[in-house]
Amino acid sequence: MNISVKIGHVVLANPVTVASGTFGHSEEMYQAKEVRCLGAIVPKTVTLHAQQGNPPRRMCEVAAGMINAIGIENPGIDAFIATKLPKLKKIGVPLIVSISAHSANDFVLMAQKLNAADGVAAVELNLSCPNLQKKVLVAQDAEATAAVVRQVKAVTRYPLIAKLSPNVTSIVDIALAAESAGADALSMVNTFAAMAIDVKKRRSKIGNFTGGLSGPAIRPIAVRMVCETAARVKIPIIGMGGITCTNDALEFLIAGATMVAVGTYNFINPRAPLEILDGIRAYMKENKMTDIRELIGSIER
Amino acid sequence: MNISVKIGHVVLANPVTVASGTFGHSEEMYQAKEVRCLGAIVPKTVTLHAQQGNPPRRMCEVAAGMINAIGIENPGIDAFIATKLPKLKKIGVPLIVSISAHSANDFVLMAQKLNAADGVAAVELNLSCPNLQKKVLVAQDAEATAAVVRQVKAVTRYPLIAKLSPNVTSIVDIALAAESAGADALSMVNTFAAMAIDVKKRRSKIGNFTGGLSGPAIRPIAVRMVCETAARVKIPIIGMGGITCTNDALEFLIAGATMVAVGTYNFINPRAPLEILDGIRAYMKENKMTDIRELIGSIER
Amino acid sequence: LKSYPVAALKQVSPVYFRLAFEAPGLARAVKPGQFIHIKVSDGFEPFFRRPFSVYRTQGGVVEIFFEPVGKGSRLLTSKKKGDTLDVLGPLGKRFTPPAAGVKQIVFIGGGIGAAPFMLFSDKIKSHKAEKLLLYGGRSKAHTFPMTEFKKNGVRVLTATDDGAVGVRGRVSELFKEISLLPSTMIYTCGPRPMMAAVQAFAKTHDLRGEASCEEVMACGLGACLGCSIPTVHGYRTVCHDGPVFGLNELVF
Amino acid sequence: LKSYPVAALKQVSPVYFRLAFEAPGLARAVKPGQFIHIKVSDGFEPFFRRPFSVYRTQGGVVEIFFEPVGKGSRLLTSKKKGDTLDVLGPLGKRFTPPAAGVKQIVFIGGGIGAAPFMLFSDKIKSHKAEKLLLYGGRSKAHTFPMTEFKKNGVRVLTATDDGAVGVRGRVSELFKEISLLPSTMIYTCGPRPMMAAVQAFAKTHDLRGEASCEEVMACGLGACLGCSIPTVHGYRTVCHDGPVFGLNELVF
Ligand SMILES: Cc1cc2nc3c(=O)[nH]c(=O)nc-3n(C[C@H](O)[C@H](O)[C@H](O)COP(=O)(O)OP(=O)(O)OC[C@H]3O[C@@H](n4cnc5c(N)ncnc54)[C@H](O)[C@@H]3O)c2cc1C
Ligand SMILES: Cc1cc2nc3c(=O)[nH]c(=O)nc-3n(C[C@H](O)[C@H](O)[C@H](O)COP(=O)(O)OP(=O)(O)OC[C@H]3O[C@@H](n4cnc5c(N)ncnc54)[C@H](O)[C@@H]3O)c2cc1C
Ligand SMILES: Cc1cc2nc3c(=O)[nH]c(=O)nc-3n(C[C@H](O)[C@H](O)[C@H](O)COP(=O)(O)O)c2cc1C
Ligand SMILES: Cc1cc2nc3c(=O)[nH]c(=O)nc-3n(C[C@H](O)[C@H](O)[C@H](O)COP(=O)(O)O)c2cc1C
Ligand code: FES
Ligand code: FES
Repeated sequence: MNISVKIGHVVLANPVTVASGTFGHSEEMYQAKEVRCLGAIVPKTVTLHAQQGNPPRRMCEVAAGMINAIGIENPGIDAFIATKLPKLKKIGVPLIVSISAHSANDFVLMAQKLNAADGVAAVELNLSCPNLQKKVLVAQDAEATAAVVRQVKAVTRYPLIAKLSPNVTSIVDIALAAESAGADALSMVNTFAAMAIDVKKRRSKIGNFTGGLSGPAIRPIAVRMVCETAARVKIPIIGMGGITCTNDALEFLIAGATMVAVGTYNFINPRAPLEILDGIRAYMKENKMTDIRELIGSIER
Repeated sequence: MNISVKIGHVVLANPVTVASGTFGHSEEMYQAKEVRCLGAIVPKTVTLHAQQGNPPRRMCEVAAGMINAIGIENPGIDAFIATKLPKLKKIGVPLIVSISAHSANDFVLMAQKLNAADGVAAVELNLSCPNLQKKVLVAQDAEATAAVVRQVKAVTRYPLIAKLSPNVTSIVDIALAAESAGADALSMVNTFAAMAIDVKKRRSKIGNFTGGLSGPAIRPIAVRMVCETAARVKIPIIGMGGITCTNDALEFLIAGATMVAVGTYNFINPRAPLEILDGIRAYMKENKMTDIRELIGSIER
Repeated sequence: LKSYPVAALKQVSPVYFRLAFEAPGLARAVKPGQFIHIKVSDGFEPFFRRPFSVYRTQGGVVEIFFEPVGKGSRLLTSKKKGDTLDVLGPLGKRFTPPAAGVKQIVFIGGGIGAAPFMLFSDKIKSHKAEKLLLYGGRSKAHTFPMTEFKKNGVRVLTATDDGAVGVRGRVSELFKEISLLPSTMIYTCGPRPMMAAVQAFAKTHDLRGEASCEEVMACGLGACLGCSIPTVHGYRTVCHDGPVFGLNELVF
Repeated sequence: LKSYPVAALKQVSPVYFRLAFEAPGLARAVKPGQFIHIKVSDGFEPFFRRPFSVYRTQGGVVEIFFEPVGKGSRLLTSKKKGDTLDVLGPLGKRFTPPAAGVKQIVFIGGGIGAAPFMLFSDKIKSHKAEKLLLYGGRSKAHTFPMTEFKKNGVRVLTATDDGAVGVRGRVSELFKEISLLPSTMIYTCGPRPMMAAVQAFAKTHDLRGEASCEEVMACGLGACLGCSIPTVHGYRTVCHDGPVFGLNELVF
């Protein structure tokens, strides 16, 4: 059974990965040999300079999901490369490094730093970052998305993944812009801008006022976006949004995603990615499929 | 305690209503005297001509919500006015008539027919309808929204409510367009474009392929949209999206909605609107509020 | 929309359960073929209510007969005496009572589809017609406990897929076992392919009949228009226009 | 991430429960102050796991001591022998064991916050220091059953808001009852206002101490960075950098 997939020129052993910001490689939970079973891992987004993140409360539970406003707490790209990357490299699983910045220039700078580093399989652009010229995020503007992708693509030596925001009128337009600017793949989707209110205190439950909704609640919207986009782009899609089990992952693959990423549900079942990997194999066997490409995009349209 | 609210020049006794397409005035469940307790009721959207609706399956359950693609099954405005309106009028509760059309002209035609009818308190424009010039819905385009609102406003004798779609990059932009075109109020939000896949059959669970997500799953996004919009427009907002209980309704009111509408949850608890009305009164009493305006938009920003 | 105290839950076969609850008003009001809409959990899992036919009423007690097939129906198997059950109903259109001139009544039920015929046969005990139940089940485990039907004067013919009980094969195997009368009235409930076969059979023999349909339901009240199925008159809601339809109205 | 069989659930006061489950590996591994992360429901209601301190280990049995305050903890009160419990852990940073030279150990606990001190006092039974527990509860119902602490050689002083047990008032009323020593080590766990008072008290008297914090948790593993609280070093995760922090590190 062939379940390997390609992102740009990189071949990954299987289509299961994790969503940025949701995967803790905690020794208590995982042994390196288990993490190595995944197709790739994606650590939390890194920015040019260290960020301390947003004030608490940084998250709350909602129906079938959560809202978070972590604020990309991270040590900055230099510290990441110096101290985190070596440890991640040692696991021996392909590593997709997620980066974000406040300008195309900073994105380019970070991509160059990663060029000089070792042990990176691909770079993911977290485009849910402010767009200095406009009031919307980069990922909410086709031109801004294309500009960042084009400039990073010009310098990076890695396959480039553009991570899209679902907070848009037409995600297909943004996806097409990223594709034509040279993105090798798309990650879809990031969180939905959302909030929850403490009615006793009459204030937001989130320190940052608003946050991002993730988890099973958003899956039907994410699947629709992936399905719509897969029909229009040629590059592979890493599908995510509320995946908790094999069935959920299959929805994305059938809708047209080439890979699937478990996000929020890692917090509830850290073994979900491994269970899903087994589950996909079992489903293919049961349905007499020998190549994952028979599954990808197999929805009856 | 004053809990009456105003939509245009119409005063409604309280801020609780129901969302279009979700309220059955079934004699088994309700007595007219109970329905009369609500601030208003909103029957299912009516179109110019009768529509038979979409092929089954028209809906499915998902985590904390449902997907529907009913396809605005309705008898057409003439039959509505002739046979349904008289019965609805008899209940004695303010009636908000929801209309939709494929062109601004048809919207105007329907508004004129309603002008000639009796027993209408306000008109709601369901703008989640195809926009003939473009590939997006009217509600996804600020100009198209403004155009429809402006033309209907020019003819209608009722307060005009624009019902917005959440499938947009910036709902504030659409809201501002509707407001400046003369809308007296906004209904926010309609359903999120979504889908669910039957992985055994590898096909959509919905006959229409995609449908609209509603229910508690979407509430955090809907509350955020209402909160954002309420800070920017002067006209009242009817907030909806996943309201199931008093607490949920309070979130919308505190975020800035002037009224709240129960949608999907009518299907699970048909008494939810009445319970919420009682609950709002109790909350205000507990918090020593004497006017609903102390509650509306009371969030600490 | 009422809360009723659960009276008893009983497993009556390897796959079937009976759940009884005290609901005198409902017991009085419900007609054969109508259903109730139950909120099976306290939260959103599952999200919709679940529809069940009324199986029987005895005094003020209402009973449903069910098979746990998924999340919702499985939750019902953990109900116990003293719990409460949040119920909407009775809902939907009833089976039309057989006219006085009907000489033969044939119930045709597949699996759990026989449930509404118990209440129906209770209510027409005094009707003089010959009464038959053609019953199809997947296996022995999926056959109804039939003594109660027999007590109601209903002759039961059974077919199972594996032949473990009655004739081997589909319920349609049983059609040839009955001698039809011109006034024969058919009532059927079960899987769609079975009802399609019954429709064809009735057409061939020019018999009148009614069929009770199933569809996933949200409101159960005719409000959402989500449970529509195609009929010769266009789309009709199972919950409000049905679940009982004229056999000829259905489009398979 | 393991499934453990539930051994027993016991209600030990009007508001407190003890839940025991068989988890020999966990029982061996867990250190005082560490917690476990429990999936309380099979579905998404509630969505997150729930963190609980380990109260005690006896042989291969691990116990938590809890108060049902919401949806998640209430679900735990319906667990019974034979059920399984889906548990992550042990997680987080332990209380630092008191150095040999410490002559007095003062546990200061508010409400359910006393739970981790039971395991702690079990583990340092042989330590020669004087041991005290200053305990604050809302009412009689909210006081711990103290005999087990006493068996561990811990002198217990109690304050309740209504004075029903011990002194009337906050736990800080008890500060004046103790004669401090220069080597006194303080360990505290409870509501934030209480811990703020303890921090101030320790500062005044120049005492060392540690505090165990609570925050809503998602992963419990340091992965999501969602449970961060402000400390003098910046934001730190309660689940991974804590829950035990140096008393002086906390910013109230
Ligand atoms: C009018 C009416 C009367 C009914 N009477 C009875 C009865 O007396 N006894 C009984 O056991 N069942 C009855 N049913 C069926 C019962 O409602 C379903 O079995 C139940 O809703 C399944 O819920 P679940 O959560 O257990 O299964 P799910 O997890 O929701 O689904 C399990 C499987 O059942 C299918 N399914 C779910 N709901 C329905 C439905 N409404 N119709 C057809 N297939 C469905 C699903 O597609 C899936 O394959 C009736 C249905 C209707 C519409
Ligand atoms: C490290 C740690 C150890 C703990 N040890 C114990 C213990 O031994 N025994 C025990 O009974 N409880 C303990 N708790 C608290 C326990 O986790 C919460 O009471 C529980 O998660 C509440 O869940 P719920 O679904 O019942 O309540 P919810 O419905 O989630 O909330 C009810 C109320 O409790 C508040 N709340 C919820 N979670 C927390 C939390 N983590 N911290 C503070 N307030 C919260 C909510 O804001 C709300 O006001 C511990 C918490 C932490 C972080
Ligand atoms: C706590 C948390 C932190 C996240 N941090 C990041 C991040 O740093 N970078 C990023 O691109 N996405 C981040 N995300 C978004 C996820 O990667 C994912 O796109 C989203 O949560 C949807 O998937 P899910 O529903 O499976 O979680 C974060 C999500 C959560 C819940
Ligand atoms: C079955 C169904 C039918 C609906 N029909 C309409 C409609 O005809 N017109 C309309 O404007 N909105 C319609 N809606 C959208 C609701 O009015 C409401 O905006 C949306 O469902 C969000 O609220 P909720 O989450 O409380 O349901 C429908 C929703 C559902 C679930
Ligand atoms: S279930 Fe709503 S119309 Fe039938
Ligand atoms: S709960 Fe995730 S970092 Fe603490």
